[in-house]
Amino acid sequence: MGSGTLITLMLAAIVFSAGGIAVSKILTKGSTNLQKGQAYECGVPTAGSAWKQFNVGYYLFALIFLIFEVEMVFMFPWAVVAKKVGMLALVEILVFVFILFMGFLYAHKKGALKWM
Amino acid sequence: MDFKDIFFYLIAIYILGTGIMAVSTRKIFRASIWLLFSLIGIAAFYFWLNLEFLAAVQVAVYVGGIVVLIIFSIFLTQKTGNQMAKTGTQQTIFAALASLLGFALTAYLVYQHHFGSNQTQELDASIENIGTQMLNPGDGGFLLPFEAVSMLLLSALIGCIVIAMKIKKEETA
Amino acid sequence: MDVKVTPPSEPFPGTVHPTDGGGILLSTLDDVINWARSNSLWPLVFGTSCCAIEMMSTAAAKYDFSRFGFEVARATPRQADVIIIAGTIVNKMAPVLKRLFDQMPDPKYVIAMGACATSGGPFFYNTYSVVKGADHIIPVDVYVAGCPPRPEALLHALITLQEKIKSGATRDQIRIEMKDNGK
Amino acid sequence: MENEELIAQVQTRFPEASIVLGNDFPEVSIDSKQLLPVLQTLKTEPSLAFNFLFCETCVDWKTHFTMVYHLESTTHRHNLVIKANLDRVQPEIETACHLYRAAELHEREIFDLFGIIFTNHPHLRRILLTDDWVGYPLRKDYDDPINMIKL
Amino acid sequence: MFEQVSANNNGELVINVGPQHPATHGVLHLLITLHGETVTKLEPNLGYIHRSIEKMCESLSYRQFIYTTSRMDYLSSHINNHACALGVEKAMQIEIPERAEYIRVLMSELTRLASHQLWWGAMAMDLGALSPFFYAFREREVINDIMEETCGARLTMNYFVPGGVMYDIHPNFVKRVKDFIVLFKSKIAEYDELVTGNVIFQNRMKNIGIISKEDAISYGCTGPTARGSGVSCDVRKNYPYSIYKNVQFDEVLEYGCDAFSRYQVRIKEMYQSVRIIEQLIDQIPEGEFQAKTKAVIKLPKGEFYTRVETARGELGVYIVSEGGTTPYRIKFRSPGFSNLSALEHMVKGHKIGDLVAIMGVLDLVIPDIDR
Amino acid sequence: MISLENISASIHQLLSANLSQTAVILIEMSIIALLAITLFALLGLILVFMERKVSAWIQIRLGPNRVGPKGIFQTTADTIKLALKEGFVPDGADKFLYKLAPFVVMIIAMMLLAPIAFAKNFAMWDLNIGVFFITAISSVSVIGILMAGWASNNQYSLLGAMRSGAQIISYEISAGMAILTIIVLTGSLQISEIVNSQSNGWWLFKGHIPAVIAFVIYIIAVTAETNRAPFDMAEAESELTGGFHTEYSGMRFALFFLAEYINIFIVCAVGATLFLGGWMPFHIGAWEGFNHIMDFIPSSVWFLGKTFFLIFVIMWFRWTFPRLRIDQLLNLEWKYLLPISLFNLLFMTLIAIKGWHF
Amino acid sequence: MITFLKQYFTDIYEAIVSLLKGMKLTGYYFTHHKEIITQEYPENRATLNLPERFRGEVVMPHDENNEHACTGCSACELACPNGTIKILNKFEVNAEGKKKKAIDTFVYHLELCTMCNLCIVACPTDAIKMAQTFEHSVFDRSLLTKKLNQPNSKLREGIE
Amino acid sequence: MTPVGLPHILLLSTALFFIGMFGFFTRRNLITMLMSLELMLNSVNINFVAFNKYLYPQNLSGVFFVIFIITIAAAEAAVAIAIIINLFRSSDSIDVTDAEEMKF
Ligand code: SF4
Ligand code: SF4
Ligand code: SF4
Repeated sequence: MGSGTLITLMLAAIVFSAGGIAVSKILTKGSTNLQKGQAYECGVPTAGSAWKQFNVGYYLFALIFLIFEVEMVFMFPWAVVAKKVGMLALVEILVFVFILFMGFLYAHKKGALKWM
Repeated sequence: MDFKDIFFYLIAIYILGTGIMAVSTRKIFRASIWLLFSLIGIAAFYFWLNLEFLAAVQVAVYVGGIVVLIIFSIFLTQKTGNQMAKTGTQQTIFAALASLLGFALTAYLVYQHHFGSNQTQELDASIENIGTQMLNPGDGGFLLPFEAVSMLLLSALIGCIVIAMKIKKEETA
Repeated sequence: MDVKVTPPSEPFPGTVHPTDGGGILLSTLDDVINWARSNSLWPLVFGTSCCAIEMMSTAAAKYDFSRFGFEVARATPRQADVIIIAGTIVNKMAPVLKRLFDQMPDPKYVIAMGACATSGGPFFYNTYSVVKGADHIIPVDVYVAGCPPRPEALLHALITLQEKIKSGATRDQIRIEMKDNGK
Repeated sequence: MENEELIAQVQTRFPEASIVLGNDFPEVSIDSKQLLPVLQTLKTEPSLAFNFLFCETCVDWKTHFTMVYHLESTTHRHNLVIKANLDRVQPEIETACHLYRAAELHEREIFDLFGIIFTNHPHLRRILLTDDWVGYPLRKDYDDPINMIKL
Repeated sequence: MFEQVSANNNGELVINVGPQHPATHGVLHLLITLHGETVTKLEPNLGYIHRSIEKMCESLSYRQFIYTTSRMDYLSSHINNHACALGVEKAMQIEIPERAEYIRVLMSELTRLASHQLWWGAMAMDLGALSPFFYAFREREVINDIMEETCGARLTMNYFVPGGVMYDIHPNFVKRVKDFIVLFKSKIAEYDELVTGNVIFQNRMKNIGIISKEDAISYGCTGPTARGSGVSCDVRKNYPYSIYKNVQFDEVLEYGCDAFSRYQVRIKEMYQSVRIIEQLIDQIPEGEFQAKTKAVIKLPKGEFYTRVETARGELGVYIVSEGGTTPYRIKFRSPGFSNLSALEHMVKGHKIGDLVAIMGVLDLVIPDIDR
Repeated sequence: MISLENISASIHQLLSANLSQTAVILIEMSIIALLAITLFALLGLILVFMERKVSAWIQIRLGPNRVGPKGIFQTTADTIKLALKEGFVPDGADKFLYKLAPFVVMIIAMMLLAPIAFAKNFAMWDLNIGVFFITAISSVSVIGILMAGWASNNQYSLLGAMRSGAQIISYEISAGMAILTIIVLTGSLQISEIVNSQSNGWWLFKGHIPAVIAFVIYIIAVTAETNRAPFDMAEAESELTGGFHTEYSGMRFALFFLAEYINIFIVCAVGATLFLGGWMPFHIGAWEGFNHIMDFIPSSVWFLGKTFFLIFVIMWFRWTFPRLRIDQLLNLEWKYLLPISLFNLLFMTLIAIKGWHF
Repeated sequence: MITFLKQYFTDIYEAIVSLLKGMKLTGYYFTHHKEIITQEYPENRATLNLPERFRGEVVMPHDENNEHACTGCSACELACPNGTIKILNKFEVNAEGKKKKAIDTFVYHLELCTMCNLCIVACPTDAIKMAQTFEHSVFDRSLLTKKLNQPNSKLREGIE
Repeated sequence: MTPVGLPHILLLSTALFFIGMFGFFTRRNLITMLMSLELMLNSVNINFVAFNKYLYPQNLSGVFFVIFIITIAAAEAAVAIAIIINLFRSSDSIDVTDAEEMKF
């Protein structure tokens, strides 16, 4: 068992999806025309490819997220033993969270969490 | 050779293959996707080593975080459709040679050295164990690094914000 | 009008299907396919004018075309099966309509709803910009007259389309058949 | 302000304009070159304060075009119609869209359907018809044998 | 070495919204330029449903041309017909019977209700709430049934004719309208519960699409769009036609200038419409429903401008007559056309999501804009 | 009473009695694969049908009722239709990634099924970091969406994908915090242990107010994480037409569709496990008779009942609320959910350590 | 700080209350199936009675002798705004040997008709009326062009 | 073949390390260079884990090191990308050669 299950499930997913796609490949006839393969944009021709440089402000959130995600990673083992370790665990995590919360507050003060 | 070994070789091939694709493909978005697969392969390797926690951390931080961040920054700074310019042949050859040489040297070293196998005890990397050690202020505990990490993260956060906000100010100005 | 009639449930068609030779499987499969297609017609969100309001009424609670499985209106032609031309098509819109139709994956069906889409309707004479019938642009499977057709009429059109799909006939076959019937 | 009073007021400001009381509103006929100054005065003069251009259109009289501007004052609640005749061969008039932003789309439409050139208009392009359309359909002599089936 | 990002391409996207887009309620085509997700430029491209109604009307008789107007702003078809009928009547100086006037105003207000209901549902759908659409249509269907019983059609009624109305109201009409009013009053509370009071909705509506009073006037906005900025522009109040001067109702004005106040104007207008209907429904006088008119209508030479208040704003019908049986030129001053011109002003600097919300609250009917 | 646990155990015994180790593993694996696929397909059909009926009833209409008795074959017809629809690749797309994306999403959805305990002693792999595994793996699905959006070479897709990327990663934190709140109480990440720790009551009730807050936060966060309305920024029909799957058609679209529903199922299953006791029957303190009756209901029914209840709640959200704007959505996370869940977690720790919970 | 927190929590409280209100409403409808107003069209065909004024299509009623009331005066054709009706007349020689105009074919383009009722109003003899049929779906639009007078039908006696 | 043991794993990590290095040398784009760097970091992680697992199973130092490295990698990536984007905004390019000319 163990990680074999994961591989099995992965294979199952692949078989399932590939099977479905294969069935649709076999059983359907498509038609072709000049406009079919073009990108759909509300029914009018698009201006060039979509693969150009974007200007989206999401990356700042991704930055901050990354920091908190790492923090969360540390909290999982902590959470598991917190009850056993007792008060010490609380104190430790308080320090940990407090320091990070400072960062969070800083981000907030600086307006980094506001939408650009 | 039992199942476990076969799996190891499969994982190794997978990691290396996707790794090579990651550094050699010329579409930058694809490069990031290959990198992602390679990282997932490493997570699989940790699974293979029965280090589930590490594997999950690898997936969560690398795949869920770093790669997404990289992809965002790609969108932000590149015309993702274009192919990246080819590196000069000379440089490629030089880099390939250097890498191969380095690899050969290290591989030779690894081959020469006989590691004293110490398989008397199974590594107990269960999450409880990790947690206990992490919160242990005494010897062999990792409390200090644990708290230091928070400082690191804090400084990283502040650093990012300072840098990023500099842009924002410029933009609004 | 609130007489509750339990709708006749459509049986799953993949049952016994006596044909001689090896035709059993194939014709059964075809039946299943046509059954599935006819019962899951996802319309494209497409409406140009007044008829679109009646199309919305048909989607709304009182007439509710979701009973037939049509409610999954898709905004992108890639996932739609049927395009209900609800409203006037003018010259400027014609290429767009054609493009939308072209971009739909097969199989695809078209319903021309209302006088405008069937023939230009009120704007047939003395207008310089109206297409006199959507079938000048894309092939139409079912026409429904009215200005606007009432929701029941649209439902009737959908049922007609379902019948057509179930019979598996193509547009040409139907046309020939109608000629044979002397219509 | 009653219509008579309004007419008198406007007449004193623009002596050269001819003013009649139409079916609904007083109608001021002006020279097409005078349009902008007239509109400017009508809009800024506090006792007139025609700040709302609620309709702008054109009529093809076969011999000439007439631009028709319907103005209203939202403070005084009086209305006025400005008319300006344009040459049929080369219809040109100053745009009103810097005074009344509503005029922008209206003028594009008029350009589209009548072919009247509005000088200084920021983007005078076809709006309703396709860009490659030939002719100006609302002109009386417009004929399109392909698209237009006459009853 | 590696590809340079050209300076002019500073991450701006040009995206087509429409002609086939769920949020444009028809076939409006907007070319928007995005900086990130913020709209920096918006350019409407009309004409995808330009049906040349004005040209067509030049060859239709005065009796006939009214019916095309119900295809323009099909959501206030009665009111459109009303405008045309009024124009013809004014030109011909026909006195129309009291009863017809009452019926007309009742029908107009019912239409306004139905139109606002549809707007409410469609707007909620734009914002991603799908159920309000169905609740709105439930009430709308009741109105439709009432209309159908009297006028014979559900949407494009063609019920008002020069001189009155086509036929008398159905005997059930009064009772059904009264029932409807009772029903509607109980249901409109649901509207508030489900949408107006909803915190998500309020956050999405407030402080977007701001247009000041001066700008609204300058852009020629009318109807709820302008009244949300505090511009008094209700034709029913300012230039009362038909019997509107005899009924008690308030012109709804809000001063928030944002999308939410426009929303509130419409919601409150529904109450006002109900109020008007309540006043009139019991007092429909007996008598003729149609004045005697000649079979062929000829208008005297001249120009006639009629304005009415549709659900979207001021509709003007400008008839130029040469004295024949057909109009020489007809211009419909449609409310949506001017309201649309203010769209860019409202949307600039907001997100795509806001664009959808602002358009939803503008309640554009594209065939009315394109004609 | 037949229940799943016995079946799986007896199968295992039967097999190992007759066959070699390797064969047993292989056969068990294939059984698992088969089960997973069936479960997958079945869940997809049921959930889509449920969604349509729920929406219909909320919207005072009947919903599908003509295909098969009461319309239950409706989604079957839809699936067959989708499978038989031409699935084509746009010309401008990155063909490889375009085709790969649905697989990624599917694989993730499938792997997430592994640690879920469907009944007593019945999980595919009850691994010791169960909950963390789910948190970690589910964050990969954002890559699938980004891939699909980018590969389509369509501006709408790309915008939708980026939105959903930002959204999913943001909400992961508060979902994680909510989970941690319960982990503090259970002291284990293993699903079976988490369930066992609730044998004397569900954490939702035992954990005082912090548990309730955590529950609410969890539900909100997972709704956002699965891209469901009111957080369906990625698809936002009225804004971005189809979002990241605008260009997908036929079976590939069906796979996205399916994966979305499976993801909903999984997050709800986790929610049920953490807060509502998984397959544990509902017990009330000292009511022996009542408890006994409750025990009589099979554990799988309990589990599925709770999960479907949560799914219903999420559907209920969808058909009630308008969509948030993207900046409000991120605001909600960073301004409200994250600080609250952080403090909630600390509070819960205090409770857990002091033993104030029941 | 305190005011900030107070504001913060009242915001949350109010938001939750407003959301719950909405959910209560939808929940009510979910559980009360009697509110469902769907009419099942193809099944309720038998009971479906449309208002008698509903305009579905123009028909020409014929009585049992296969007689109608249309004199062929073309008033409807003129009244119709979009040329839906075409009257083709013929000259009949009646018993007294007088030539008389009579209708040959009453062509009615259902696909063009907008159900505006103008023709009905215009008709002096009430020969045509609106029917309540609405199931006009066809596979081919040429089927929508109809001939309203039945073959061999005649003008009813006494109608001028 | 010998059963998989420490040397095999070390070979794997070495190979990965040099793949990363190859990328680092050939790429001129800061983001791709960062990606190569991540590969190298990961190969180091593999080593840590392998040594821990095979040579010193009695304690957990290797595992902890890996966790900390991942943490640091995350922090590093975040800061690096912030800098890269900053760089890009000011010079419209993220080529290293361009970056060298920049003065901070
Ligand atoms: S058929 Fe009639 S209702 Fe339909 S779009 Fe045309 S004019 Fe409008
Ligand atoms: S109903 Fe109207 S459109 Fe139809 S035939 Fe009669 S007049 Fe013509
Ligand atoms: S139907 Fe009536 S109006 Fe038409 S031709 Fe016959 S008699 Fe005349």
